[in-house]
Amino acid sequence: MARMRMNQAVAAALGDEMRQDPTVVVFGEDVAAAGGPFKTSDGLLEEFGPLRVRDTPISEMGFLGMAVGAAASGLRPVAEIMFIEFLGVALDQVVTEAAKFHFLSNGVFTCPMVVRASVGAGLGFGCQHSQTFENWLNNAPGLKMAVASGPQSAYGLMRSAIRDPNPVVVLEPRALYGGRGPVTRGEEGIIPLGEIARVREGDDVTIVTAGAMLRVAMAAAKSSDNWSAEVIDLQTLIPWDRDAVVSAVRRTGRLVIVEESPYTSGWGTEISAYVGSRLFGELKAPVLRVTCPDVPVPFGRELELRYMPNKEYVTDQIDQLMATGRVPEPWWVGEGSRV
Amino acid sequence: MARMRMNQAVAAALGDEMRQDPTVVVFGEDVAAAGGPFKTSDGLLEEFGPLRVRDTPISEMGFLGMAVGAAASGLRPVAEIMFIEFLGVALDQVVTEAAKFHFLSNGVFTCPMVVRASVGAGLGFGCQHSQTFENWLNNAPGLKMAVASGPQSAYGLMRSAIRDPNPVVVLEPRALYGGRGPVTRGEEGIIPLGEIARVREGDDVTIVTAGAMLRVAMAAAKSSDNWSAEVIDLQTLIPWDRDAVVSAVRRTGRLVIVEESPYTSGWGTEISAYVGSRLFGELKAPVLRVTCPDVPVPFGRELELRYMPNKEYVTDQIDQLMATGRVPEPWWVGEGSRV
Amino acid sequence: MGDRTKMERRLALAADRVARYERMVEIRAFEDRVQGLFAEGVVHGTTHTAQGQEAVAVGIAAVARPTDTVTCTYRGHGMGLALGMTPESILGEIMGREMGCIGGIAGSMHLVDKELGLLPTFAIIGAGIPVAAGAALTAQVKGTDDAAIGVFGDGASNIGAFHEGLNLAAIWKLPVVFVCENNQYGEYSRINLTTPIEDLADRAVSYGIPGIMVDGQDPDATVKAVSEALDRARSGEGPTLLEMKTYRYAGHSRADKAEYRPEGEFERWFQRDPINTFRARLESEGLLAEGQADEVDRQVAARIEAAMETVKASPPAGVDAMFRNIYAPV
Amino acid sequence: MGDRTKMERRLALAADRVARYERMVEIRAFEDRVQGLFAEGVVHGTTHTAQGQEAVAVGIAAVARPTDTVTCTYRGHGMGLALGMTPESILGEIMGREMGCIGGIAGSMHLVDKELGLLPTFAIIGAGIPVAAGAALTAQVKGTDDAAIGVFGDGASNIGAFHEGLNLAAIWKLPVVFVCENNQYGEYSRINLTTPIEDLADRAVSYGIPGIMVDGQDPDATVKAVSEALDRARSGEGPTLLEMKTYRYAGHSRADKAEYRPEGEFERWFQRDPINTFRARLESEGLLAEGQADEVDRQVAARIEAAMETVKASPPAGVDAMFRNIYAPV
Ligand SMILES: Cc1ncc(C[n+]2csc(CCOP(=O)(O)OP(=O)(O)O)c2C)c(N)n1
Ligand SMILES: Cc1ncc(C[n+]2csc(CCOP(=O)(O)OP(=O)(O)O)c2C)c(N)n1
Ligand SMILES: [Mg+2]
Ligand SMILES: [Mg+2]
Repeated sequence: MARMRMNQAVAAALGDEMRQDPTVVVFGEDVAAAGGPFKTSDGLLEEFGPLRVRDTPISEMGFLGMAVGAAASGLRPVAEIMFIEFLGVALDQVVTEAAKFHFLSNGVFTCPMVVRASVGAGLGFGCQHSQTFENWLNNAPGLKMAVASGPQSAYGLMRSAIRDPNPVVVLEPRALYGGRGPVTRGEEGIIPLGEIARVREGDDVTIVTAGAMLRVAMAAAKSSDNWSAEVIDLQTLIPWDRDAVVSAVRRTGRLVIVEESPYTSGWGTEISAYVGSRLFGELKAPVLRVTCPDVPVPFGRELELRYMPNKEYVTDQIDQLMATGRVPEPWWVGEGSRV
Repeated sequence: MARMRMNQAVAAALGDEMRQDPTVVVFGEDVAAAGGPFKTSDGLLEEFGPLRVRDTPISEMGFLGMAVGAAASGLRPVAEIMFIEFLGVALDQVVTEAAKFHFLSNGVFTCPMVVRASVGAGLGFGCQHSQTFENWLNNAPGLKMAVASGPQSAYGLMRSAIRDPNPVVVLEPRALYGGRGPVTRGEEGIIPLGEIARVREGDDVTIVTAGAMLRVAMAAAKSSDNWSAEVIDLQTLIPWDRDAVVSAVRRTGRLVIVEESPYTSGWGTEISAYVGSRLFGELKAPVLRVTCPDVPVPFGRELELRYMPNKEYVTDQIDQLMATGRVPEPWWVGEGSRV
Repeated sequence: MGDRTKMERRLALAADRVARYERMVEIRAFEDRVQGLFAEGVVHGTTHTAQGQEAVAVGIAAVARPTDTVTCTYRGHGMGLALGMTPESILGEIMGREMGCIGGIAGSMHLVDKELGLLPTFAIIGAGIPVAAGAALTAQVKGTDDAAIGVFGDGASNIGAFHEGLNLAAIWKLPVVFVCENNQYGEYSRINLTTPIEDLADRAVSYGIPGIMVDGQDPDATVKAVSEALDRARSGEGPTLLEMKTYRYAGHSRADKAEYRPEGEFERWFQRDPINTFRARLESEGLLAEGQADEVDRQVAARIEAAMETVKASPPAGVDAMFRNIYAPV
Repeated sequence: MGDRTKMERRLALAADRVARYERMVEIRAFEDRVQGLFAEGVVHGTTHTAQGQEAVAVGIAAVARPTDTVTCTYRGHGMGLALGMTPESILGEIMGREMGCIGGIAGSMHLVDKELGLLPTFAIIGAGIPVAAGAALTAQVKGTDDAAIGVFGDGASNIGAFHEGLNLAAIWKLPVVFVCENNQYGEYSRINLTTPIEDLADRAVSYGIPGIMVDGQDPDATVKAVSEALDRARSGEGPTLLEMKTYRYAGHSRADKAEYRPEGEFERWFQRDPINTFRARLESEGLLAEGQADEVDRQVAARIEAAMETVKASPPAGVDAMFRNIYAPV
C-alpha cells in the first residue's frame, strides 16, 4: 500500500482504468502535455499516447459535449473541469443532455462519462475560483455525483465512476490534492458509488460530511471529551445512501452536517430535511448544519480560514447543540450577516 | 383593476417600468417583433422602439453577458430566457459574474439586471423544456430569485425586480401564462421582494408554496374538511422571508411544502431544513415536502399531470400527515421509484 | 414500399434516386399530417415540422452508413424517416404511445434510433454539435472509418456550442461533417436579423476547414456534398462545414403561422420545391415513368394513413414508463 | 512621476509618448516585483503577470476615454496601471489589504476602478467579452459617443462567449473594440495546439467586421489601431476585432516556469521587446535624452518600492469585509 498525494491517486486511478479498458480516454485543458494544472493526470500522455490523452482548447461546452458523444458511441471519456465554476459555461451538457441521455434513448444508449472538477476554497483563488456548487447538479435525475475526501477515496471513487454506465461528476477538493495518504490500488481499492464510509464510531452524535470537511469533522470529533461522535463520509452525494444515514442517526439521535458551502441550499440541506422529517420524534436534538456563511468566498489566508468551518468552530457548535438542544447561532450572526 | 392574462401582466409591468424609466431595455429571442414566444412583451417594440426592445441571436451567454455590462454601465436590462433550461448555456454570467459584481467592485458598481425565465411542466414540452431548476440559483449570494404565481404577482414582482439594484431572476410558470386574473397596476400593484404573501388563513397546517403550485395548494386547502390550512405564497425564493415563515409555522405547528420540482434538493428543501431545525420540539408533525418524483419530466398530458402534485395528492398527503404524525410515502414509491 | 424493416428503408436510399424521391414525398406527407394532428388539437405539446427541407435529410441518409452517428434537432421527423425510422415509431413518440421510439415518454422533439445511428435528438440549440464531434472522436480513437454528422439550423450557428464544437473538431481533425440547414429562419426571426453575414459557410474560416455552400433543394447536390465531406472525414482530413440553403415551409412550431415572412418569399422558394424539381428531373431522365409519381403519392398517403391508424389504436405510455431508464444498471 | 492622482496618471498617456514609455517601464517593474513576492511566498493565492505585453495595455489606455468601459481578465495588473490605477491600489488588492481596490477581499485576479472605466476584471475565460458589448449597448441606447473595449487572450477566442459576444456586437453595430492579446499561450498550451488557424483576426469574417492584425510590441502601432477602431465605434460603424501579436514573458501563473516553450522562442521575442524598442525609438527621435531612460528606470523602481512599503505597512482586510457589498441596498 503506497503512500501518495491525492493528485497522484487520481492519476493512478485514471491510469489503472486506462490500462484495463482501452476505451477510457482523458481530456481537458492542459491535462496531457502538462500532466494537468494540478498534476492529476501526470504521466498519462507518456503512457497512453496522444490519441487517448488530449489537451483541449478552452471550450468546456465543446469538450463536455464531446464527452457525451464519445460516451454514447463507445468510449469512456473522463473530462476535466479545472475549477467547478467553469461548469457554468457548460452545465447544459451535463444536466440537460448527459443526465437524460439514457432516458431519452429508451434505455438503449448509455452515457458513461466522468466529469472531474476541482472544488473549494483554501488556496487563495478568490471568489470565482473557490466554490463548490454541488447545488448545480443535485436536482438532475440521471446524474451521479461523488466527492473525494483524500487519496484513497479519490482513487476508489474515480475507478467506480469510470466503470459506471451513467454520467458521474466527481468533485475533488483542491485543497486536498497535496495531502498524502496510503492508497490501496487495484480491485480492493475501489469504492462503490452510493455507499457511505463510516470513518469513526461514536454514540452521541452522527456527523455527516464530505470532501475537504472530512478532516475538519474528524479533528473536531477526536478533540472533544464532551461527546462522542460517529463520523460518516457521505462519498456519493447523488444518489446518497439514505438508509445508511437514517439508521446511523437513529442510533445516535443527533445529526450534524459539516459542509463547505454557503449555508443556503448546500448539499447538506437535503440530508437535513430528509432525516429531520424521517426521524421526527426520534431525535434528541435538531439537525445542525455547520457551513460557510452566505457570502462570496473571500481572498486572503485568514479570511478564507475563517470562511470555512474549522475544528474549533465545529466543536463549539456541537458543544452548544449538546448543551442546549437548540440550533446554535452561527458565528457570522455576530458579524452582521444573517444565518 | 383590469383582468388580464399572466403574460399580459408581464408585458404590462415591463411597459409601466419602461414608461417611467428610460434606462429599462428589454431583449431576448423573439421578444421584439414577435412580442415574445409567450407574448410577454407584446406591444413593447411598437411603443418603445428598436433601440430599447430587441431581438437577439440565439446566444444566451452572449446576451446575458451583455445584460451584465449594460447594467453595470447605466441601463436596467430585462433579458428573457425562453425556457429555464437555456440558462444551462449561460449560467456563468448570472451566478459567477452578476451575483458577485457588486461585491467585486467594492460596492461601487451595481448590476441591476433582470433575467426572466419561463419554467415548469404542464404544456407537453418534454423533459428538456419543462423543468424549474431553482437549484441552479439558490447557492449564489448576491443574487435574488422570485417566482410568479399569477397575473398580479407576475406584475408586482417584475416591477420590483426591475427597480432592484441587484441581479434578480424572475421565474414565470409557463402553464400560468394563459390564466386570467385581476391586476392592480401602478405603485399599489408592486410587490416587494423578500416578502411572503399569506394567501389563506388556517390553523392546523401552514402550506408554503410558490409559482404554479399555489393554485394546487389553494385547491387542496379549500377542499379539505379534515384540517384548516394557511397558505403562503413564498414569492421570493432568495432571499426568502425566514422570519415570516417561521412565525407562521410556529402558530400552526405543521409545515407542508408544495413544490413543482423533483424531490431531491428542490427549493423547498431549504425551507424544510431550516424550519425543521429552528422549530425543533415545537412542531406537531414532521415537515412534509410534496413534490414531483426524481425523474425527468415526462411527455403526455396524463403523465405530466401525474408528475406534478395535484389537488387530490396534496390533500391525501396532508390527510395522512394529520392522521399519523409521520411523513407519508409519496405516490411513486408504489411505482418502483425511491422517494 | 410496403412494410420494409427500418434497415431496408435505410439502405434503399443508397443507390436508388427514385427511392430518395419516394422518401421525400413520405416526409412531406408525414409532416403535413402531423401538422394537421396538432391543428386538430389531438396531440399535447408542440412540434416542429420540416416541409421544404426534405432534400437535406435524404441527402444525408443516402450516403451515411448506419454505423455513422447522426445528431439532429427537435426538427427531426424528416431526418428520422430519411434514416429509415418507421412512421409508426415517430408518430408513436409524437402521440405519446408505447410504440414510440422512446416509449412515448418524450414527445415530438425527441427521437432516437441506435441501429440507424441516430442519437437522441437535441431540444437545446447547438447541443448536438459538439456531441457529433464526440462520436467522431470515438471513430478516431477506435480507428474505424466511421464518421459523424451534426445537423443544426442557421440560428444555431450563432451559439457558443457551434464555435466550440467546430473548433475542437478542426484542431483534432475529427471525422465529422457539420450540416447547417439554413432554412432562413430561427423561430420568428429571419436570419439576416440575427446574423451579420450572408453565407454561414464562411464561418469555416475561423476553423481552417472547408466551408461549402450547397443547394439544399436539390437531393443530387446534397448527396454529392455530404458524400465528399464524408470521404474527407473518413480519410483523416478532418471536418467540413456544409451550409445547405433551404427553406422552412411551415411556421417554426405548432402554433406559428409564419406571418412575419416577406410577401412572395414562400412562393419564390416553392418554385424550386425539392420534390417537384426532383420529380421533373427523374421524369425527364426516364427514371420515373408517366403516372408513377402520382402512384407514389397515393401509396405514401396510404402508408401514412395506415401508420396513423396503427398508432391511434395503440396503448399510451403508462405511468411506469416515467420510472424506467433513469439510471442504467451498474 | 511623483504622486499624481489616478486621473492625472490616466490623462498623462493621451498625448505624451514619453509618459507611455514610463508607464510601460512601471508595468514591467511592478510585475517583476509581484512575481518576486509570490516567489518569496509572502502572498496567498495565485497571480498572472503581463511582462512583455505592456504595449497593448498602454496602447488602449492612451486612447480610450475614462468614460469608455474596459473589460479585462485576471491578467490585469498591467491594464490597471495603464488605465491609471495606482500601484498601491493594485498591490493592496494582491496582498489582501484594506487599501486594495476591492478592499483586499478579492486578490490578484480581480481589479476594478469605476472612475477609470474598468469593470471588475474577469477570472472566467471569455466572460468579459459580451459584458463589453453590454457596456457598448448602454452607449448606443443613451446616445453618448462612449465606447467599450473588451480585452481577452488568444485562448479565449476558442470559447463560446467570444463567438456570441462578437456576433451580438456585430449585428447591432455596437460601439465596441475587441482586443485579443495573442500572447501565444493559453496556460501551458501553445496557441497552435488548440487553435486551428494562424491569425485570430481572421475570425472577424464570421461576423462581417474588420479583423486587424497589430504589432502588439509597438506602442505606436497599438495606439493607432485602437484609435482607429474607437473612431469606427464612435461613429456608428460597429465593432472591430484587433489581434495584438505579443508575447508572455513569464509563465502562466505564479508557479509556472514556462518550461514548455520551444528553445529560442523567448529570445526571439525579446529582441523585439516593447520597452527596449520604444526607448531606442524615442531616443533616436530625441524625445528621450541621453541617460533619461535610466533615470526613469530608477524613479519607477523607487516608486514601486515605496508603494510596496506603504502596502506592507497597511492593515489587512478584516472579517467584516466578508459581509460587505453582497447585496446593494434597495
Ligand atoms: C439554447 C437554446 N436557446 C433557445 C432555444 C429556443 N429555440 C428553439 S428552436 C429555435 C430556433 C432555432 O433556429 P435554427 O437553428 O435556425 O433551427 P430551425 O428551427 O430553423 O430548424 C430557438 C431559438 C433553444 N431550444 N435552446
Ligand atoms: C471558462 C474557463 N475555463 C478555463 C479557465 C482556466 N484558465 C485560466 S487562464 C487560462 C488560459 C487563458 O489563455 P488566454 O485566453 O490566451 O489568456 P492569457 O492567460 O494568455 O492572458 C485558462 C484556461 C478559466 N479561467 N475559465
Ligand atoms: Mg433555421
Ligand atoms: Mg494567451
